Amino acid sequence: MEMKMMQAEMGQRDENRRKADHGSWINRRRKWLQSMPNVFSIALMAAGSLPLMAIYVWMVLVSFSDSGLIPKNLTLENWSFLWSELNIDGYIYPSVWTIFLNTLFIATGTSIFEVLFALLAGYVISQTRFPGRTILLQSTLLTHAFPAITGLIAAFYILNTVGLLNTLTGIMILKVLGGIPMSTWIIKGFFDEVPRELTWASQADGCGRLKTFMTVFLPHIWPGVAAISLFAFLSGWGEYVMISVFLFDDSISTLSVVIKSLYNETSSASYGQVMALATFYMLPCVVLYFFSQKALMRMKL
Amino acid sequence: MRVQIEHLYKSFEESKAAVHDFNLRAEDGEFVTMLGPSGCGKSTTMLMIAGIHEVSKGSIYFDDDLMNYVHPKDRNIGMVFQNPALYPNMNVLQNISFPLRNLKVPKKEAEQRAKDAAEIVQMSDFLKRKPRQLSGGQQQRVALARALVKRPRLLLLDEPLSSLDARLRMSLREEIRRIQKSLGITTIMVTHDQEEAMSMSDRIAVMNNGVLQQFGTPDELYNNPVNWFVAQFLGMPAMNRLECHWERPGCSIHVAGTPDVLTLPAELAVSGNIVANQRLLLGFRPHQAKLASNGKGGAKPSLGAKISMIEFTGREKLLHLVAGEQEIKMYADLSDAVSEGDEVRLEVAHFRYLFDAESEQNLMVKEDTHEALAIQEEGRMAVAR
Amino acid sequence: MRVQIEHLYKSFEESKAAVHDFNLRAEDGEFVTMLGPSGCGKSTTMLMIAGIHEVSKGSIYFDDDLMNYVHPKDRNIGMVFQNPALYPNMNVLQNISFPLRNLKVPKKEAEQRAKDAAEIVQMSDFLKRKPRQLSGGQQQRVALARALVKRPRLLLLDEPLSSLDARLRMSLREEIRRIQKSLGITTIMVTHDQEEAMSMSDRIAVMNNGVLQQFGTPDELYNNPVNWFVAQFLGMPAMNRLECHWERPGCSIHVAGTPDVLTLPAELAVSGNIVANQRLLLGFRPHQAKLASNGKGGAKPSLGAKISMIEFTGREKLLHLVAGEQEIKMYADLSDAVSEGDEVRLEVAHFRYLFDAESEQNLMVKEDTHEALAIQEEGRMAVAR
Amino acid sequence: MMLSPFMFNQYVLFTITAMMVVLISFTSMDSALRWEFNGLINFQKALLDPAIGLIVLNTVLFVAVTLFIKVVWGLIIALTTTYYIRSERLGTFFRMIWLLPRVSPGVVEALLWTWIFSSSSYGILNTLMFHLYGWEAVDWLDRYPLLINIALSGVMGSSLSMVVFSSAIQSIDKSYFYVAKVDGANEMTILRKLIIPFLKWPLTFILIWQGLSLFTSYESILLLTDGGPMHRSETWALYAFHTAFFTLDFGYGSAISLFILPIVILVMVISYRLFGFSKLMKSV
Amino acid sequence: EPSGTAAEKGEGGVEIVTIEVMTRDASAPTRVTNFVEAAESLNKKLEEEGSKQRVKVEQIVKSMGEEEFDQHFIFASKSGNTADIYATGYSKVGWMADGDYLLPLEGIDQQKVFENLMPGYWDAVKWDNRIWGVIQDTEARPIFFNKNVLKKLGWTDDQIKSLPQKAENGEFTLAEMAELAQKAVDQKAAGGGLLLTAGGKDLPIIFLNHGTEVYDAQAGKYVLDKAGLTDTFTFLSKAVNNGTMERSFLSTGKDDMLKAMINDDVLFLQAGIWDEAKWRTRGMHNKLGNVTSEYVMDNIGVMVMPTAKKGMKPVTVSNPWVYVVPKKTKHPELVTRLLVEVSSPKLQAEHGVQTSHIPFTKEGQEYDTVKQNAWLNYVGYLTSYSRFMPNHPDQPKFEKILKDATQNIVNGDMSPEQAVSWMEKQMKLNLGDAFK
Ligand SMILES: Nc1ncnc2c1ncn2[C@@H]1O[C@H](COP(=O)(O)OP(=O)(O)OP(=O)(O)O)[C@@H](O)[C@H]1O
Ligand SMILES: Nc1ncnc2c1ncn2[C@@H]1O[C@H](COP(=O)(O)OP(=O)(O)OP(=O)(O)O)[C@@H](O)[C@H]1O
Ligand SMILES: [Mg+2]
Ligand SMILES: [Mg+2]
Repeated sequence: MEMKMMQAEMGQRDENRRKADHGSWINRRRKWLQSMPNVFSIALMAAGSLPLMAIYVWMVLVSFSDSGLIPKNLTLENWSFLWSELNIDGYIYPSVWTIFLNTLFIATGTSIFEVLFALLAGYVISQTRFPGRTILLQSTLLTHAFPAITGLIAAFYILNTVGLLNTLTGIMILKVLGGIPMSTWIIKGFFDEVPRELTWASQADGCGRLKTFMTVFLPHIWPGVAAISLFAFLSGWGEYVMISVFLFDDSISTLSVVIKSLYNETSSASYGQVMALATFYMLPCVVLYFFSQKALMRMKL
Repeated sequence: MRVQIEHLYKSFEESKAAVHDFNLRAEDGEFVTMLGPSGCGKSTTMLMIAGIHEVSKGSIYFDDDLMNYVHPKDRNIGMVFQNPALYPNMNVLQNISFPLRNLKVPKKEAEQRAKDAAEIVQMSDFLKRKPRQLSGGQQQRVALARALVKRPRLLLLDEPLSSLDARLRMSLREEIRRIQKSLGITTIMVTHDQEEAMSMSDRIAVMNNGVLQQFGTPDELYNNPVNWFVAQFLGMPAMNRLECHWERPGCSIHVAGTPDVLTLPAELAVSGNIVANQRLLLGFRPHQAKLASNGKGGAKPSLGAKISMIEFTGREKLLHLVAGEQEIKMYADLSDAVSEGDEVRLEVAHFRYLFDAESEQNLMVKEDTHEALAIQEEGRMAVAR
Repeated sequence: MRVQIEHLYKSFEESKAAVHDFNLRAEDGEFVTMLGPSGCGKSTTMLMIAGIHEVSKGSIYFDDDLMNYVHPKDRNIGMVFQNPALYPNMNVLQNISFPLRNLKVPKKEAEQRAKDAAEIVQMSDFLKRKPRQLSGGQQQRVALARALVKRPRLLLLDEPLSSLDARLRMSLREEIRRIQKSLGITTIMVTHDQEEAMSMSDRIAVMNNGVLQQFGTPDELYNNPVNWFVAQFLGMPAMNRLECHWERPGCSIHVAGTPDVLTLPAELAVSGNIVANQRLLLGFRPHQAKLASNGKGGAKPSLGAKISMIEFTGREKLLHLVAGEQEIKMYADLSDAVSEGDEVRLEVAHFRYLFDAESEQNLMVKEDTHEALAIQEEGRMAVAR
Repeated sequence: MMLSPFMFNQYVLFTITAMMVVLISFTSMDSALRWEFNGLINFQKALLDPAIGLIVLNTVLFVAVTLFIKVVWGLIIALTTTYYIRSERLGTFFRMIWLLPRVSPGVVEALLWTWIFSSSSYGILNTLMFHLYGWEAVDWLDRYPLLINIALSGVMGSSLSMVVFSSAIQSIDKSYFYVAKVDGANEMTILRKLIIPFLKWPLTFILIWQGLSLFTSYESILLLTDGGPMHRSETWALYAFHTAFFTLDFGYGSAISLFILPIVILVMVISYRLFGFSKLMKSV
Repeated sequence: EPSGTAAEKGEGGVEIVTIEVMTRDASAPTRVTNFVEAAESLNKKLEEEGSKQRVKVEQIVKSMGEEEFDQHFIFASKSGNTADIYATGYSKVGWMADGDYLLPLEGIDQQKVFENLMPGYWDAVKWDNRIWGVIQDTEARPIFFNKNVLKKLGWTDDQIKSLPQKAENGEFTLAEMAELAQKAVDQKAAGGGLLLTAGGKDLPIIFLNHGTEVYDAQAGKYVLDKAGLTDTFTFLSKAVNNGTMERSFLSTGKDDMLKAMINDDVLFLQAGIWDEAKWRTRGMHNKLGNVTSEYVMDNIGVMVMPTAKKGMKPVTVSNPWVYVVPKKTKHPELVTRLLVEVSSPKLQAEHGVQTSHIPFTKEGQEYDTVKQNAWLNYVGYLTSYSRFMPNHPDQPKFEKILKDATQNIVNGDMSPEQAVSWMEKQMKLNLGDAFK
C-alpha cells in the first residue's frame, strides 16, 4: 500500500516537473515543421503536374469544339472521320481505320518480335557465362550510340535489296532491330533478379530448360516484359521519320504521317480536326499505359 | 536518462492499433528489452520512441521532456537495426563519425571520437574498409559504434543480432552488454529471441498483439509469468503444457487423457475462486521433470508417458514423450538407459506454472507480485491526465 | 538408396578448389549432415550431387550408377534450399504438385499426392494460399513437401532452416526428422548450425575450407573429435581452449600463464611421440568443469580463475572466467553463491580433448577410432574402380 | 542459338550498316545515289563548314542542359513522390501523370507544342500571357528555339529517369532513413549522403544511356523547330540528317554523322573509367 | 504491290488506265485537280480516235516539306513506287534528270498549246539539252513597298506612283532604296527598312541586281564573280550595320515579314507575287484580318528590285512549277497527252486566279478570268524581268554556300573579301567539276 502511495506521488512529481504539454506552442511549431517537406512536395508536384494535365485535357477539349484553339462550343464534327471520310483541302485521305490498322500492325509487330528476341538474348546473357559476354554487352552501348540518321541510307539499301521497301513489314523489322539493344538490356536486369535457387529448384523438380523458363522466369520477369512491350509498342506506334522516308503509298501510311501532314503550314485543316485525330492517335497508347503502368514502376536496370 | 512511455497508441491507417495502451518506464542506465512474437508491435514502439513514426495517442518523455513532437535528430539517441544499415558509400570511420559530423563536430575531433568508439567495439583495424568488405558481425559492431559515438542519452536496438549466426550472436550479446554497462546508457532493445532477452536485460517487457503482457526482471518473468503467453514464450525448449482439471480444487490435478493425478505441494496449495473440475493448464519446463527412478512411479505422484523420440543434444538427451494425447519434452541424463518406444513415468518437480485454461492467467502468481503489478498500474493511472 | 561420393573436386574458374578431394558414403535411409562454416563448400557439394553444378573431377554414384552426367531432372531427387524458393505465382497445392506434373502424373492423382504430402508437413489448411501469404516456416514446410512429394530416392536439404527463428527451427527439425524416418529416404542436409546437425543426423560430415575433416556419428564427433576444428565446432557454448604444455609428458599439464598443473587420469595417460614442453591445447566444455566445493581447490587438481561476468540463462548461470590471460566459460548452478569479481577454483572433469598445438590433432583419439577411420578409407578405396 | 537474333542484329546488321555509312562518307553520293568516291573531301568540308561552330555549341548545350534537366527533374519527381510525399496514393498519382509524355507519340507532342508556342496571338501561350499580363504576342519558337527544345525534351523526357529513380529509391531499405534521422542528419544530408550515393548506378546509367541518346537523336527537334530558324536549334545529329536528306548530300551527311562517334567513344571510355561502368554490365 | 499505274477492264472492253498525279503543296491543289478536267477532255479525244483506253486520274495531295518530297521522290523512284506525274518546282529538274529518274518528253514543245509559251521558259525544264517536263505556272519575286510609310516620309502620291517605272528603267538604285529605308527607320516611320526573303530562290535576287553572275549556262558550270559578290556583300554588311535591315533577316519567317508589310511596319519587302493571296486569306492584318486585293493595291506597291547602278536592267527571279514524269511510268504516251491537256489556257487561268500565279502562255495570260483579275494584271509585267536560277543538280549546294556566306557577313564574322574567298573554297570543295 505504501508502495502504491509512493508510486502515485512520484507520478505527481513527474507531472509538476514536466515543462511543455501536447498543446504548447513549441510542440505545435515542431509538428508544423515536421510536416513541411510533405506539404512542400505536394505543392511542388501539384504545381508541376497541373499544366501537364491541362495540356492533355485541352487537347481533348479542342477536339470536341468548333472554335479554334480555345474550346467553346462542343461538337462531334471533328470526329466525323471515324464514320465518314477524312477530307482536307478537298483531298480525301484513305479511311482512318485503314491507317489505324497500318499503325497497329507496325506497333504490335514491333512489340511482339522485339520482346521475343530481347527475351531470348536477355535470358542467355543473364543466365549463362560465355566468352565474349561482356563484349556483347558493351557493343550494345555502341550500337545504341551509333548515329541512327545515316543508318537510314544503309537501311534503304538493305530494304530495297530484300524487297521490303514501301512495306509495313520493312518498317516493323527496322523498328525491331533498332529496339533490341535497349530492350535486351532492360530485360536482362529482370533476369538477373530471379533467385538462382528458384531455377535450381525447378531443375531438381524435373523441369527442362523450356519448362524452367516458363514456370520460373516468366512470372518473375513479367513486369519487365510488360515494360518493354509497351516501349516497343510506343516506339512503333509513334514512328515518323522512317515511315515518311520508306513508305510511299498513301494506302499504307500511318497516323503519325497523316497528322504531321495536317499541321504543315500549308494545310488548312481545323485545329479541332487535327486534335481529334491526335487524340484518336493517342488513345491506344493511353489505354495500354493504364494497363502497364504498375509494371513500369517496377522497372530496374 | 529515464524514458517514460504513457498510454501509447499507434494505428496505421484505419486498421486496428498496432500498439495499444503501452506503458513502460526505463530508469537511467537500465537495459530494457521488448520481447514478443513477430508483428506484435515492437518495432513500431521503438520507432515511435526514436521519433520516426508519429505517435497516434499517448506521450513519450525523456526525463521530464515531452518528446512527441521533437524531430529524431534532436532526440539525441543512437539506434541499431537488424539490418546494420551502414552507409555503403562510406568507410567504417566515416560511418561512425557521421552522427558527429551532423552535429557539426570539427572533422579532427569527430574522427578521434569515432576511433575511440571503434576501439570499444574492437573494430580499430578495419577503419578504412567499406561495409561490404565486412562480415555480418563486424557490420553490426560498426553499427553499434555509430550508435554510441555521440554518447546518446538513449540507445535503441531493434533486433540487432537476429541476422547473425549463433556463435556471433553469442559473442556480440556479451559485447553489447559490456559496453552498455560501462557507458551507463539507458538502452531499449527489441528482440523475439527469449534467450537473448533473458541473458542481456535488466528488465523485460513482453508484448503480444500490440499489448504489454508483463514487465519485470528476467527472473520474475521466468519464475512468475502472469499468463500462459509469457510462460511459454520464455525458456527453450518451451514449457510443456498439460491440459488438466482440478481433481480436488486447490490441491490435486487430473491430467487430461491419463489416469494420473498430481498433488500440489502443500505450500503451493491454491485458494480463492475455485470451481471443481475447472479446466487448467499445467506448465513445467523440460528440465523441471525427471524420470521416476524405478520407471514405475515412486512415492511421489508421477505421470505415465511413452517415449516417441530421443534427441541427442551433446550433453543430455531430450526425450519426446506422449502422455495420453499430449506431447511432453524433458531432459534425461546421457546415462539414463531409455530408448524410443519405452513406457516411462516422470515426476514433475515444479508446480508454479498453473494457469486457468480460460483466461490463461497464472493461478500461482504470488500475491505480492499481483499487488506490485496493481500498484504499478495505478501509479500510471495517477500520472495520466 | 546409397549415395557414394569419391574424390570429388570442384573449382570455379581458375580460383582454388571450392571442394577438394571430398569422399562420403550415405547408406540407404541414412540422414547425413554436412556441417561447416560459411563458404566451406557445403552448398557447392550439394549442388554437384543434385547435378546443378558440373563436377570438376571425381565421381558421384547413386547405388551403383554413375550420376556425373545425368541431368538433374532425371536424378529423382528432392531438394530444399536455404531460401525456400517457392514458385511465387503458384499456390501451395500447385507448388507441391509441380514435380509430379513434370513427371506427367495425371492432374487428379498429382493433386491427391500433393495433398497427402501437405498433410505430412501439416500444411493442409493452406493449400490455396500463395507463397507470399505464408510465414517463413510455412514456406519451408511447403518446400519440404514439394521435395518429398515424388518420393525421391534422395532428399537434399541446403540449410533448410537457417532463415527461421529459433522456435520454428526447433519444431521443423523434429518434423523433418520424423518424416525422413517414416519414409526412409536417404537424406543429405547442409547446415552451419552444429546443434541442428547434432540433433538430427545419423552421421555428420564436418568440412572446412573445402576439405572433409571428419565423418561420423554425432556421438563420435562430439566425444572423439579428430582435431581442434571439429572439437570447437560442435557444442554450444563452444569448447574452452586452454593453452598449456606438458609438465610431465603424457601425464600432467601446465596451464599457460598460471601456476596450476593438471594431472591426467591414469586411464587416459598418453604415450607415443611425446616431447617435453611440447605445446598443447586442452579443451573442455563449459559443463565439463565444476567449481571446487570449498572454493580453494580440493583433493583433485584444480585451476584458479576470476569471475568476470555472470550470465543468467534461465536454468543455470554461465560464468565467464579469466585464468591467467585465458578466457573460460563454465556453467554453475543457480544455487552457487558466486558474484562478479570472485576468485574461484574449478575442477576440470574431462580430459579427452587434448590437442597438439601445432597440428591441432587430437592426441586422445582412441586407437580404434583412428583404426576405424583408416578402415573406412580403405573400404572406399576398394569400392572405387 | 537463342542469341542468334540478337547476335545477328548486333554483329551482322550493325556491321553492314556501319560499313555502309563509313563507305558512303567517302563518296559524293547525292540525289542520284551514285557511289562516287571522293576521298576525304567530305571530312574537310565538315571542318570548314561555317555552321559547325554554332551547331557544336548547340549540341553541347542541348545534350548537357537537357540531360541535366532530365536527371534533376526526374530525380525531383522521384524523390518527392516516393520519399517526401507521405501518401503513397498521391505519389503514384503524380508519377502516373509524369509518365504521360512518355506515352504520347512524338508527332502529337510536337503538334501540341507547336500550337502552344504558336507565334500568332491565337497561340495558347500568347493568349494566356495576354490575358494574364497583357503581353504582346511573342514568336516563341523563333525567338527561343533552342531553349524551348531543351526545356521540352528535358522536362517531357524525364519520365524514364523518374521511373528508374523511383524504383531505385523504393528499393532502399527503410532502416537507412531511420538510422540517418536518428544520427542527426537533416533532410539535406539524407539526400546528399544517403539517397544520392544509393542512386549512383541508376544515375550513371541514365547519364550515359540518355546522354548518348541525346547525342544521336534529332526527331523531337526535327518535328518542333526543324533546327531553325537558321541553325539556331540545329544539333549535330539533326545537321547530319538535314545534310543527307534535305540537301541530299548523303556522302557529306554520313561524314558529319561519323564525327559523333569519337565523342561517343570518348564518353564511354571516360564513364568506364570514372564510374566503373563495367560493374554495371557485369552484374550477375 | 507497287503503286503507280493500274489498268482495269471497264465495260465494253474499254481499258481504264489510272494515272496518279501528286503534289506536295496543299495550298495550290489546282495543280492536281485540274487533271480531272484534263482527263475528261483527253478521254473525249480517245473516244473520237476509237481508242479502247480511257484515263482516270487519281489525285494525291500529300502535304509535305520540300525536302521530304525530295526524299520521297528519290526513294520511291529507286524502288519503283512513284506516281505517274509530279508537280514540283522547276529547279528539281536538273537533279532528277541527272539522277536518271525522269522520262524525257521529246517533242512535246511542238504541241500547239505551247506555241506561245513565254520566251525562255523551256530552259526551265531543260537539262543536258533535253526537255524533262512541262511548265505549270510562273510568278515573280518583286519588291513590295509600303505606300503609307512613304507618305510619312513626305512622298507625294505622284512620286509613289512613278516609283515602279523608275525602278524598271534603272533610275532608282539599290543605294537610293537603302537610303530611303534607313530614313524610314531613323524617322521611326516604320519598324523596319528593308526585308529580304532568305529562301533559296530569293536570296540571289539581290546578287543578280548587283550584276553578279553565278552560272555559266553555256558551260553548265558555276562561276565566282568576285566583284559582284564583293559589292553585294558590302551592301548587305552596310545595311545590317546601320540598321536598315534586321540582322536576323535570314532567320525571320516569311509570314512575319508579310505581317510587317500589311501592318505598315516595314518599308520595303522582297517577296513573291503569290504572297498577296496570303494577305487575302490568312488574316494577317492586325485590325482588319483578311483584306481585299483592292486594299492591298491601295496601300502596297510593287516594283522590280532596283539595280545597283543606274541604267542596269533589273532582274527578278521566278520559280515556275513544272510537271515531270518519272521514268518508270507504264503509260508514257497517255501521260504525255494528259500533260498537253492540262496545259490548256482555261486550266492555266483557273490555277492562276485561285493562287495568284501567272499563266505561262500568251493564251493563258489573256484568258478572260486572268484579264479581269486586278492583281495579276498589276504584276503581270514583272514576268518579263524574270530569270530563273540554274536547275543544275548541284543548285541546292550552291544555294547553301551562298546563304552561309551571307550569314557570315550578316553576323559580322567575315569581311566581304573574306566571304568571297571562303565561298571560293567551299565551291571548290562542294561543287567539284561543276565549278569553273
Ligand atoms: N508502415 C506500416 N503500415 C501499416 N502497417 C504497419 C506498418 N508498419 C508496421 N505495420 C503493422 O503493425 C504491426 C506491428 O509491426 P511491427 O513492425 O512493430 O512488428 P514487430 O513486433 O517489430 O515484428 P518483427 O519481429 O517481425 O519485426 C504489424 O501487424 C504490421 O503489419
Ligand atoms: N558460382 C561460383 N563462382 C565462383 N565461386 C563460387 C561460386 N559458388 C561458390 N563459390 C565459392 O566457393 C566456395 C564455397 O561456396 P559454397 O556456396 O559451397 O559455401 P557454403 O559452404 O555453402 O557456405 P554458406 O554456409 O555460406 O552457404 C566459396 O568460397 C564461394 O565463394
Ligand atoms: Mg520489427
Ligand atoms: Mg551455402
